[in-house]
Amino acid sequence: MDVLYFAWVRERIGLPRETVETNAATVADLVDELRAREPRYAAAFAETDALRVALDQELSDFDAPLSGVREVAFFPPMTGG
Amino acid sequence: MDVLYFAWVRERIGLPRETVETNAATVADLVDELRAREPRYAAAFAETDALRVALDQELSDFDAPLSGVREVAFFPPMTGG
Amino acid sequence: MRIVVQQEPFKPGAEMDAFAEGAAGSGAVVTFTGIVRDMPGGGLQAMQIEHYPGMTERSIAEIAGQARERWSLADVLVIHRHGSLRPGEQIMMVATAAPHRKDAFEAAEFLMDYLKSRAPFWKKEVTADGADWVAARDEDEDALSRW
Amino acid sequence: MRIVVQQEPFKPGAEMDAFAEGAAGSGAVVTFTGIVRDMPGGGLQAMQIEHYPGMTERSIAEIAGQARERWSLADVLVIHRHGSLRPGEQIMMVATAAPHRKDAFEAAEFLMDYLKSRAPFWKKEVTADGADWVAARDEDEDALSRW
Repeated sequence: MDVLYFAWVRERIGLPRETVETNAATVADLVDELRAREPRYAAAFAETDALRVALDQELSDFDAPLSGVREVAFFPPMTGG
Repeated sequence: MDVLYFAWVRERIGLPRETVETNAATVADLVDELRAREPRYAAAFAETDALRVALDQELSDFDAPLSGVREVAFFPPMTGG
Repeated sequence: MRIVVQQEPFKPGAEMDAFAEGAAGSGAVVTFTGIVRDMPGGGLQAMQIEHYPGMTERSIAEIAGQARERWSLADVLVIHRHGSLRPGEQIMMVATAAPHRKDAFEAAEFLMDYLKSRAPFWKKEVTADGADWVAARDEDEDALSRW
Repeated sequence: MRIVVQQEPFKPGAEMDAFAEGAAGSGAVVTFTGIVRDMPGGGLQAMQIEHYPGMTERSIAEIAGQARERWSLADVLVIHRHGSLRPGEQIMMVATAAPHRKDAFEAAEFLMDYLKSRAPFWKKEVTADGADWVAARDEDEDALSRW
């Protein structure tokens, strides 16, 4: 599964994307796995309230199942316009 | 006093402006005087609900006093923009 | 603040660029451009716009002044034409510049609502069958009640 | 409908003229242009805009599609830049064309509210003291509730 990071999530983790092997059932499970990896992940995912997630380029939420999903992206609230 | 007419009021009366000698106290009194003149005035002022009046280039109403007023204009509701 | 009442055509894009340039540092620029629409089914030969010289400029200045009191605006532009216009020609344009988009949008809508019903312009549609004054719409009068 | 996501500058006036030309017969054209504002007191060196290629275009197309379902629109244009911008440069532009002004205004505001909070763009302000990500404003999130 491709996992993408944007804005300060990307900066804290130190990379824009990576391929992750996971059996996580939901986004929240994936976040728990990532948090457990290294302090920089724990720092990036410290407050999931401050984060948004997109599954295959559609905004989703942390309870969403990951089955069939190919691309997960984590980022802070958008500030476009 | 200068009296101005716009849009279909001007067309019904047949002129864009004229000087009127009057002692009318209010706009309504002036309208009564004009109506009494000729059928074309009576036609233009048949329904004052469908008319607007400006005194010295400020929107006003038919009850307004005319003392000190130099320019009275009658016209239908505006359709700018 | 710039208020223009003229018979001549104007160039909306060029006006917008000049306006935005003058309001540099504003963050948000909103424009509204009104264009002569053909009638349903076609056949509009001209849209004739009559106005009340003197009162027109004065009432637009007053409306624009109210907008500047009510919203935080860097600048306001109003251009309104009169005379005989063909379908597809620009009738008028409003532009607002503000630090924030909400002010720019609301002020532009306010200006349009007032220009529609309070500035002394009257439109007449000319077709092969004759000419008719455009009737004021209750909807336009009602739009004022929100401000 | 035209959606452009690019790093290059664009010319708002020329874009507006081309858009209005293409939507001839519409009656009402509304544009919003967002410009990089300097910070209060000055000192902004650059505004860096990051985005999520692919999702950006897709989410804007979806937002624009929703606007077209909801309002009677002749056309919609959205241009949004990314990369490093200086104060005074255009960030983005939205244009709507409609038979009536209410539709054009509401659709433009709706598009802006969604672009602010739902299209995947993130802004970072660069000053002599360093760089900070712009925080999302509650106000922008709240603006969505009216639609």
